[in-house]
Amino acid sequence: MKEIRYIKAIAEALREEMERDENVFVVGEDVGGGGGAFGGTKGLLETFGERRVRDTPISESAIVGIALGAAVRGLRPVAEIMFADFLTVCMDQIVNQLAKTRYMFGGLFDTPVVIRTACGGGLNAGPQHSQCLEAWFAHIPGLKVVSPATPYDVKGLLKSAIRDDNPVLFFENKALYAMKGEIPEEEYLIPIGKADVKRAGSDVTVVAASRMVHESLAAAKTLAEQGIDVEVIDLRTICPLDKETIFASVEKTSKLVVAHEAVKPFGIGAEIAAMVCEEMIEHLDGPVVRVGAPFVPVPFNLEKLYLPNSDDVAGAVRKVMEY
Amino acid sequence: MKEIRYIKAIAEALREEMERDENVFVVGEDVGGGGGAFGGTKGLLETFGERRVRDTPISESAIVGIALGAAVRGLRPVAEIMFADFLTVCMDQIVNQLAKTRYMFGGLFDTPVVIRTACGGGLNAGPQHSQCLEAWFAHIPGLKVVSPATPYDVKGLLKSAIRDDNPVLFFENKALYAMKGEIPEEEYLIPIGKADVKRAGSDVTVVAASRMVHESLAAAKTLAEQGIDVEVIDLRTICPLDKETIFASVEKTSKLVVAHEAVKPFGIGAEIAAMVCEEMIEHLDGPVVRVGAPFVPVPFNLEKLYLPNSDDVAGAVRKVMEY
Amino acid sequence: MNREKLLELHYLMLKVRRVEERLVDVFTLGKIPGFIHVSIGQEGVAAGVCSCLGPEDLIFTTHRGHGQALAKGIDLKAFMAEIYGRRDGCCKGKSGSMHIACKKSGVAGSNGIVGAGLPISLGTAFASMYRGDGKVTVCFFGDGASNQGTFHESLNIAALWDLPVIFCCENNGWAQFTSRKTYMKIENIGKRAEAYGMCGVTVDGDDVLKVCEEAGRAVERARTGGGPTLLECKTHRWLGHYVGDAQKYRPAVEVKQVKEFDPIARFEKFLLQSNCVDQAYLDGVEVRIGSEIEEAIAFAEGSLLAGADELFNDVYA
Amino acid sequence: MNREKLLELHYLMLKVRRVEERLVDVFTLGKIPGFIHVSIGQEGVAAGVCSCLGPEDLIFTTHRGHGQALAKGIDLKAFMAEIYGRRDGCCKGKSGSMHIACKKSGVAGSNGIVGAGLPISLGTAFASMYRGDGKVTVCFFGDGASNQGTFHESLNIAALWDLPVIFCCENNGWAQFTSRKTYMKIENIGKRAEAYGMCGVTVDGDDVLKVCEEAGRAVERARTGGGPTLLECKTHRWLGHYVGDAQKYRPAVEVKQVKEFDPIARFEKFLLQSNCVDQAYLDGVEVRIGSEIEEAIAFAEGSLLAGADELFNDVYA
Ligand SMILES: Cc1ncc(C[n+]2csc(CCOP(=O)(O)OP(=O)(O)O)c2C)c(N)n1
Ligand SMILES: Cc1ncc(C[n+]2csc(CCOP(=O)(O)OP(=O)(O)O)c2C)c(N)n1
Ligand SMILES: [Mg+2]
Ligand SMILES: [Mg+2]
Repeated sequence: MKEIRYIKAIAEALREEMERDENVFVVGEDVGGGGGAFGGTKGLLETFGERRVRDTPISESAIVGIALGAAVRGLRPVAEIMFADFLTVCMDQIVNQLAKTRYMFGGLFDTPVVIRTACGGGLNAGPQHSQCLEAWFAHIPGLKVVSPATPYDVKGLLKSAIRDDNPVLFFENKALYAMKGEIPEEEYLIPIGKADVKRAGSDVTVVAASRMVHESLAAAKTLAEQGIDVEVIDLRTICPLDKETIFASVEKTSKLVVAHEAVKPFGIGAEIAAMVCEEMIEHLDGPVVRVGAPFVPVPFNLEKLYLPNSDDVAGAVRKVMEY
Repeated sequence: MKEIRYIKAIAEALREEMERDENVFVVGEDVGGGGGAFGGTKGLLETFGERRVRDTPISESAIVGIALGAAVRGLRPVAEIMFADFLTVCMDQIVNQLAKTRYMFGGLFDTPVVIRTACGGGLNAGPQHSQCLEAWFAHIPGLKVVSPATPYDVKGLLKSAIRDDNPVLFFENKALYAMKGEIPEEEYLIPIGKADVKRAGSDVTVVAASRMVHESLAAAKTLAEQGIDVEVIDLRTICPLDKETIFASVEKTSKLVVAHEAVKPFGIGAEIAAMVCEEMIEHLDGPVVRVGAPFVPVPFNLEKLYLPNSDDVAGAVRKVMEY
Repeated sequence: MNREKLLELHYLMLKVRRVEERLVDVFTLGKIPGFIHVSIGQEGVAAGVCSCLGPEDLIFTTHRGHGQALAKGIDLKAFMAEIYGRRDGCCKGKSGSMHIACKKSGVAGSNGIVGAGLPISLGTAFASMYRGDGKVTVCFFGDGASNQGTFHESLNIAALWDLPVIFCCENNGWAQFTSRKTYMKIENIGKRAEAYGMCGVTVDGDDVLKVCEEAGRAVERARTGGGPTLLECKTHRWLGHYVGDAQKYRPAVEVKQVKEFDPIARFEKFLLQSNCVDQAYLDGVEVRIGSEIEEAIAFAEGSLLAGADELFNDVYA
Repeated sequence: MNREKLLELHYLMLKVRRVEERLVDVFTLGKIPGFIHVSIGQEGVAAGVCSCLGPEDLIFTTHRGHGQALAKGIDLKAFMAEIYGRRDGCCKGKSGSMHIACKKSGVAGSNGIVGAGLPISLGTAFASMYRGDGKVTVCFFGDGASNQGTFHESLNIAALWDLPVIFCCENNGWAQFTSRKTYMKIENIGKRAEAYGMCGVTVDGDDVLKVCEEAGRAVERARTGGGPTLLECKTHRWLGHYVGDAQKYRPAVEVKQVKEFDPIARFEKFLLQSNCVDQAYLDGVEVRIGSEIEEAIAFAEGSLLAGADELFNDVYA
């Protein structure tokens, strides 16, 4: 094992996959000499050259188009869209082109494209550089949506994403880039579509994604001292959702809290709550409480107040326990 | 009262508001000489001239930008984006600019912009001309999302949308354009944010939007013959949701079905189900069943199989009744 | 140009014309779901450009893309079955008129979103460069599409990276119900190439020989590492935006006059006058194409509709 | 140009420089949340252009927009408090450095999305035309932004509608960590105007007099119904993309050399040599600006942080 930062784990995954498969290349703004806005592609240009590490103009629609066209020809592009907020300038290419190419052409083409992007708050970067928009993409058939919470997960999932023949929206979290964690020296993969029980518990299930996994683990720790035994499930993949793991846990605990950083209304928590209420309400004892950001744009100066945290998770857990 | 088609009701609303307020203008592709792709702006150019009826190039980002900039200066633009699928090419202008202008600038500007667009299937128009993407916009603070189901509603709501000082995404439904319905001769408004009980009933609540309101009413008719008394709530507005009306109905019936045309996962039905399960699960007797399209792109040739219909609603109602 | 090539150009144009005329018929009879856009009057562009490409080269087509796909050599039966939405269609019936693709003939995809093909064409061209395999990509689009942001982003990158791609603008003077002066101030879209340091050409798109000549140069340039070309072909849309559009917004005199530009009539006159062919030959081609089409229609109409089993296929790998 | 105007230009440039130098200080001390982008070295553009505008005219600024807002006359205290994220900021502290707006001084909004201001500027300009009120809009953007699709869509429509808008490209040769040859083949962005039938000009942005002259012409053109202008001002980014960026990607020699283009030093030399001012005058301006800034910083630091009561304000009307 070795200790490594989340952002470094990304760079390692990219390097390993580029070494393994000549068809893998990276494309995006500042991915070359700049090494990526956050350092995810650091060192790749030096090793792999301009052929496989492509700096682009500020033209996000074109970046996604390049990735899709190259994938149709059998390459395996990893595109970087600097901030998840900027996905808004290339939604057509993602949603109407990339996501639908396989289906609308009757399965003619594989579309192994990964779009890496940085979501979330924590840098006081304001309303146009802090959003969590994963729910949008999970609503679009043809896309997979991945959202890793730890250095170990981000490396293993990114490698799997690159090997997947479907488009994968890969949501990294800015607040986690500097986080350190252990990973094996040897190669490993983590399957897309499987959630991970990050803490086993028997009283209440907390399903969380990305940064909120850590907030939920912190809340679980506090609550343990108060005699509440929380099971924390890290979704890892938002689409397809791992129903099996979630349902098994709720069968056990009968209590459910869902936690994400995006605004609560119409977020991913709604789908998880609805799924449980639709398919296994008889196992539920009490309400499903959702933790998410308030329904306002991310304020530059009030980010601390805005971001959901471990206190919010603990509060939600207490609420379902008191029912 | 007079009988009028849905599309004609739209044209009437636009005409009345343009007559009432010199600041109202329409802008979009083919809105002038063409009268709009579906006829919503028919005749406006002849009456109001090029100053207030602005044909644009195929540049959707610019269309939304024009609307926002004009609104900041006190005008009241009504922009037309031909198909809701094309909102993907102007998401940044809608989500990062229009929706956030008020908040991020500390309330400096009003942003009275209406974006009219046509959603839904029914024309075999295929995967890039048939989507229902309302859930995306309901996830974005700062926007209102309206989705009228009848000629009466579409006229009254469009007039209210134009008078609203917030951005309103106004989702018309292609399959309803030709539908006829009664409206008063005199002027009327319908408030944004209020749902409408389209059929009172005591056994089960069906919350539906847009075209699915009619499918739900048809299902209710069939079910009535079988002794099941369905209450059909037309959401009318998707954001802000009218909790009060929904909750009151569920308190009465204890049974809930939600129906929309968009794909089921991460759709608006998830939010409604989650809201009920979060805030009033003690009133629920059985699962909340959602009716929505299957999780696939809208297939050109299999649209009939794809589109949710009254049988699906009836099936869902039976399911919750059997619990 | 050798005789064989001349005859190919003629055959391709006529085939496109006759296929689309029949499509108008059967669509009007209600046999085809959805809506279709035909390119009648614009055949010179598709034929002239695609005749310069090999089967390994790729094209991206538009909502008005029947002619482009046919000229690139898509199988007529599979094409027809696709437009009918049948199982034997080249995309299993799921794409319809607006989203046709075919791997074998190099039709990399038609698009219902105006301007959306251009960014994707960068990617296939980039793959050619990545692999050094010499394949050329042509991306067709309309004059209206040249005002979308994607046009700008794509041309800039193609020029910057010297990509083997040709952006072929089929300028028919109309974007749906709106004519040029409503959407653009300048006359020639070809001129826009200069903004990117790219080669730009404007040509009479109803003169198939001219189109072929300029397309040939552009393909040669792309194939030999000389970079991209913006090739504007000025042509005329004879009919409405979609089949059924009564064109009330369009001056009646224009609707009449456009037929004078008929690329096929012009070319047949040339073929006859230059003694390249005689009338009997032309009549023979008509017959041949006619029977190809009827065969394809019979094939399409005989092909099964897809069923529920297909609904969930091909969403994910 | 009269003396008053010359002194105004000098004052504006120096004020922008000194404000941003101080911002770098206080940011480095950790007093400002988020990140900030400064325009040190580029002051000639903001000053030259904004000095041609009246308070009723509007500007859209960029992520690197402090100078533009200041030159347009935004109140320094409210500006400073905003960057500090305080209640007395011009946007109640919610916008920060990247999203500043001020109604009174005509700052219609800064933008964190590259290229996103251009479409919005069409709207304010359209409103001027709609009302016939003669207000001119200037939209600032960077060289990198000129490769976004919005640039293309916006310039096309502005030209088409003869809108009273000026697109001012602050070309500092860099887009974040990437230099021109990585994102564009041509030399002059001003040339792109031709693709729209618009007037395009390229000027030395470090020569404030030249900027002022060309901006003046463009404003006059817009004001009198002559339509839009693309005004490219070539300038230099002295520091990193954001404060704290070590610029490892940039040749050290370039980092050194850019200071030779200093628009302020150049202009001061001109003012002295033409006997327009003496050194004592310049020293006096320094003092005056210095105290304005310290006052503003004291104001900002004395202003309260917003609290939970503000979180839900101004989402909806
Ligand atoms: C992004 C987008 N906007 C609008 C449309 C609707 N639309 C379809 S075709 C068309 C006109 C296209 O004009 P042009 O590019 O000149 O092609 P033509 O139809 O003349 O072949 C429009 C506006 C669309 N499909 N996609
Ligand atoms: C759509 C979008 N893509 C990328 C970014 C990240 N970004 C912020 S500034 C910048 C460089 C902009 O370059 P330029 O337009 O030349 O302005 P400058 O920073 O040089 O003033 C980039 C890539 C962004 N904010 N928005
Ligand atoms: Mg056209
Ligand atoms: Mg720059």
